[in-house]
Amino acid sequence: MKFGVVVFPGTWSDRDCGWVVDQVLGHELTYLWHKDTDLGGCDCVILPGGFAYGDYLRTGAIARFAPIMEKVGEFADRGGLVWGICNGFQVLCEAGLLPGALIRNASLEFRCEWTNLLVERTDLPFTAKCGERDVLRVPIAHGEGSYFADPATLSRIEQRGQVVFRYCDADGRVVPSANPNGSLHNIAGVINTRGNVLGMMPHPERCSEAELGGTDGLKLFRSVAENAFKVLVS
Amino acid sequence: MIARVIVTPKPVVNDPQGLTVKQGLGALGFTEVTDVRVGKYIEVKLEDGSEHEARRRVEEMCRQLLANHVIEDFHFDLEQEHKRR
Amino acid sequence: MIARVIVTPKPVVNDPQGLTVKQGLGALGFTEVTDVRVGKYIEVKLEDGSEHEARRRVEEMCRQLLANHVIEDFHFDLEQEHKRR
Amino acid sequence: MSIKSVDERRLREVALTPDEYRVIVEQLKRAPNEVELGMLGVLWSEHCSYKSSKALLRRLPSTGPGVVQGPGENAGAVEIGQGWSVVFKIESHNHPSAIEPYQGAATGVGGIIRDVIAMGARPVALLDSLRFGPLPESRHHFEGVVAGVGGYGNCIGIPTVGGEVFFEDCYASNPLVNAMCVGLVRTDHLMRARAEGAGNSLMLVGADTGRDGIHGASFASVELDEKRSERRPAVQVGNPFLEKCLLEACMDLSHTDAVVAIQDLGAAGLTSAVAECAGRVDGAGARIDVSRVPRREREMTAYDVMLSESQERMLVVVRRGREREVETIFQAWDLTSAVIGEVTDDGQLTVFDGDDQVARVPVRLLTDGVPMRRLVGLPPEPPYGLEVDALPPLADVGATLLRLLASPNLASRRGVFRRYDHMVGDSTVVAPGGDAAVLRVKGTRLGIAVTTDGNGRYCHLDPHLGAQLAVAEAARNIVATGARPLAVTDCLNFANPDRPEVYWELEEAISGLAYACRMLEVPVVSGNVSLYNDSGGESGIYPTPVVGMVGVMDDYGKRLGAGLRAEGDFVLMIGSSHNDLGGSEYLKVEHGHVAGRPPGLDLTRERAVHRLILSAAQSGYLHSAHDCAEGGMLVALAEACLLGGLGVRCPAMRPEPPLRLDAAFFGESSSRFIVSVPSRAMPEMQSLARRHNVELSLLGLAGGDIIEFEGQMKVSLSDLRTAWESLIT
Ligand SMILES: Nc1ncnc2c1ncn2[C@@H]1O[C@H](COP(=O)(O)OP(=O)(O)O)[C@@H](O)[C@H]1O
Ligand SMILES: [Mg+2]
Repeated sequence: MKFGVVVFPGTWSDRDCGWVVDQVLGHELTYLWHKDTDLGGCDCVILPGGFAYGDYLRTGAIARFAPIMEKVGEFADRGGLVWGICNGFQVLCEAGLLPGALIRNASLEFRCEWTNLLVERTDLPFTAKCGERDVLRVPIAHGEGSYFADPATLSRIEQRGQVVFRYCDADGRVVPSANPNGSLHNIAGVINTRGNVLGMMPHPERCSEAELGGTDGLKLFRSVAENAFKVLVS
Repeated sequence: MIARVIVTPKPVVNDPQGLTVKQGLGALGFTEVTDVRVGKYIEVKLEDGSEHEARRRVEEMCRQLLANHVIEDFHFDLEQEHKRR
Repeated sequence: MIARVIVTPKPVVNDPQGLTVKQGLGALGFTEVTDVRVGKYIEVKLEDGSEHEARRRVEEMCRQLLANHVIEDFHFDLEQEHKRR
Repeated sequence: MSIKSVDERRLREVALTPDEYRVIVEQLKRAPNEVELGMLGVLWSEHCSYKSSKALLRRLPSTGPGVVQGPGENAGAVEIGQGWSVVFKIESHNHPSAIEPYQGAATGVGGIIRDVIAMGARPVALLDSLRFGPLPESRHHFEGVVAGVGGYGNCIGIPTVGGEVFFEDCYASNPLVNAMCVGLVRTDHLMRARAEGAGNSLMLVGADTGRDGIHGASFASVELDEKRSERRPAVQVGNPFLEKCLLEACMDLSHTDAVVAIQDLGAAGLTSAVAECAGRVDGAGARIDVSRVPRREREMTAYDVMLSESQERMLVVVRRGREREVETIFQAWDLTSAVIGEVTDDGQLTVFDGDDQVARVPVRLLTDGVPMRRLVGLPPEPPYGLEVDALPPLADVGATLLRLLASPNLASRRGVFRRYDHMVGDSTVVAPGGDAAVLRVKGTRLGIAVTTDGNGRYCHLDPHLGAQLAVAEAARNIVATGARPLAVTDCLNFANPDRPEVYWELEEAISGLAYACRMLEVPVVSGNVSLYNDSGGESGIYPTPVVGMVGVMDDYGKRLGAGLRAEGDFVLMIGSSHNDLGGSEYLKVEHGHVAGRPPGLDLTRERAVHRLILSAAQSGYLHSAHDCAEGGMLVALAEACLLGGLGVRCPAMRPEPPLRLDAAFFGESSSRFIVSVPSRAMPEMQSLARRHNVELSLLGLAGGDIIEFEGQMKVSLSDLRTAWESLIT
């Protein structure tokens, strides 16, 4: 299994994701430079966290036009696994690979803290190692992570089960007090209809080792590493 | 040529910033304020050319980059030479 | 009454956002763009009243809250009723 | 040439005194031209030259076994083992933050990061030490500064893992914003910003140059006056995105041998960067051409370019002929780079604007020519004393605790540090919220602990002792995590030293720092001085030396947190309590006084306590450790409970006379820790304490969800938490 981690100018979770892939999971890793025009034969592309192009204007707005993104789009169209984390999620929404948009946190503040995520889909290559309605402890770190979609889109993605993670309390209850940013329906992560492009605001790479306070994020990395074939053969 | 682009959050989108500004103004005693929306103002200077063409190009810039149609509306003015209002 | 306030970085002040957007537009092929400045657009709705008074109040709002006069300039229009340009 | 030939107003503008001007004329054997005058003005400013404090700073110990770079470079460096060194420095950005809190704080963070990059190190952590006037009046400043620190640090992707926030009247017009950056480098890759090798090229990289902050450095050295607004353009807007690219490009650069040195551009911009780089090499000079400097604005003069303080720029000394390689690296990050001159061996800084020579000044005159100022210190009237015996007895322990926890100086800082990305880098193994933060050094078991500390109130009451207490407190925070204190960086924030009582405070504080650093064997490897913090005609700030400290542990698996961990653990107090109510938060909050003598400090005992904690941590006897600081024992205990989510049940506190009950609960005696110990380790812990000759007393047993001292107080954790989190809006 080979992971490709995209590096835009201003990306900073690249090394953290790389560290988990390479040092914790022991899988093959390649960094994909934003100016590159091929994906180096990787099986899963990670768009990591950061402030690509400073997140100026809007998060992800400029990054989506980077040369590498054209290849990421083609790869996604062929069914390849694309995983946007934090800024990566924002880029995927801007690029139209995922529905909706991420707007300023309701608090208007950047938030870096632990959250609980209710896992609503376990039939995906990204979540296959999670149990039904698992609650994962995963940190967030963003100022613009409030998920928005217009009412029609929102009800469509809900109907189709495209919401993969929702902010919840420690007992798995999806309540307003567990929502750190004002996301509609407490949405923390969504998948495309085909099931191969995932975007999520929380940072699983920050909780993939016990010394960092938790290992729930590793479940997602493991899921991908061991289940990628499911999508590729579909 | 100068384009003055205004990008505003769509009415259906929450505008926490607008709300906060409104509260801030209220706290300062500006109680006559009934609503505030906060958007972006983008001033784009262009090499001179036909206005028609410029309009087409700026429209394109807005669609592609300056505004996100999921959450934002935009409109703009063009002016031949730079003079501040 | 509606005030449309535009807040821009002062001309001498560094505008990293404008710079980056300019480069972004350039990369998209909008090479005719010679400069970009990014500011804020704030729409303030007010209870109706005299235009003169409203002007004075909005000016005051800008000074006190809406613009940071250390690094920003502002100007605004007033309109009696809300109609979009 | 007489002094009359130069307009006095012009001299004031460049912040030079007539005497200093005379020295310049003598040394140059001619009158300086405009550009030269501007260059000398900024470099001879207090901010750049340390002309009022340099003599005193020599008292600080700066060498020690691990020190690989002491003061004099962009940042200090200390070896931590396995080929790694930690590089760090603290710096103030008080004046800019007073004017524009967000951008002032943001560019302060940006500036200190570049100091660490210049050493070839990768920045891995930021800390911010902040002081404001009281809330709610200072909320605007407080919010703006916190947003600015986060705005820069979050965007550039360096975790902000620690700091402090204090509110006190004396900072109302003079908020303090000190930022510290910590980096890691392989010791054999450590760089020094020395302009070696005549003929080597000088390249300017990063942002274009605008008219930003011209005379910012001299501005930082004068009292903020009523005419602030006239100087407002001195505020700069930071571009953390550009600095992130600059950072990565410099990291790429430090892996090639095309580069001799990297120097950041900070205060006094190009003038200072070139002069400092050349000044570090005997006989070196430089020739630069300002027409080759990429500009952001049109019609900039040589004067503007030499004095511009535009952010996010670096000067790179490149081996002759290797310029292309450097350019290529910067191009990859879409950054401009330009060859602007070369290193010479004539000891002169010569500036051209195209073909015209516009300045030529000996490098030594710029960097070392300023006459040191000899100021006099006179002790002020001693602050009025405290009659401890006259204080009314403690009425309601629980209610007092709740008020203290809710007071702005003791309330939880979660509302601050959750606005900072403190996790990026996947290295933060002890997060902010307790004492020091701990970062692991990836690829090893090494952990580094980092903290900033300083109590202006103590220093106001007794600067010598107060400064010692700052060092001791920082060391305690390091030790509480299980790390050994390694070295210090200090930021000296003072009022106008031309006032004899302020200069006296400065002298006393520096002596106190020096003494404590010697006693605790923590050399001072870098630092910064910020004077003239007294705008608005008030008496100015309390003397506020801030101590940034770094510690190391060999195995971060043995790190300790501050929070209680297990039900049934013994909760112990290490060290002994005295009637130390002087300068305490209790005295201020409950009795409205800032008075008395700060807590006594015996550094030999302090060391013994550290050794005990470290050896207990090493042996695995401890489940948690937290030092007692502001608010005293009961506040520390409450924090340990709240951080761990566990209560504690204690027998009544019956202090032995003459120890008072209020002092036992809320006194701020030094050299104390609250630790929790699993019952099986108690016998070992007790014998260890005896061996180190340190007092150990049992406070109670961990468990439940209340804090109780039998018959004296009983408060639920949830009530305590509500009070403690009062600052979170
Ligand atoms: N400005 C700040 N930025 C980041 N962290 C902070 C800040 N202020 C306080 N903290 C963190 O909050 C915790 C408590 O701070 P403080 O009460 O000053 O600790 P101590 O008394 O142990 O020095 C520490 O972990 C500290 O690093
Ligand atoms: Mg502490």
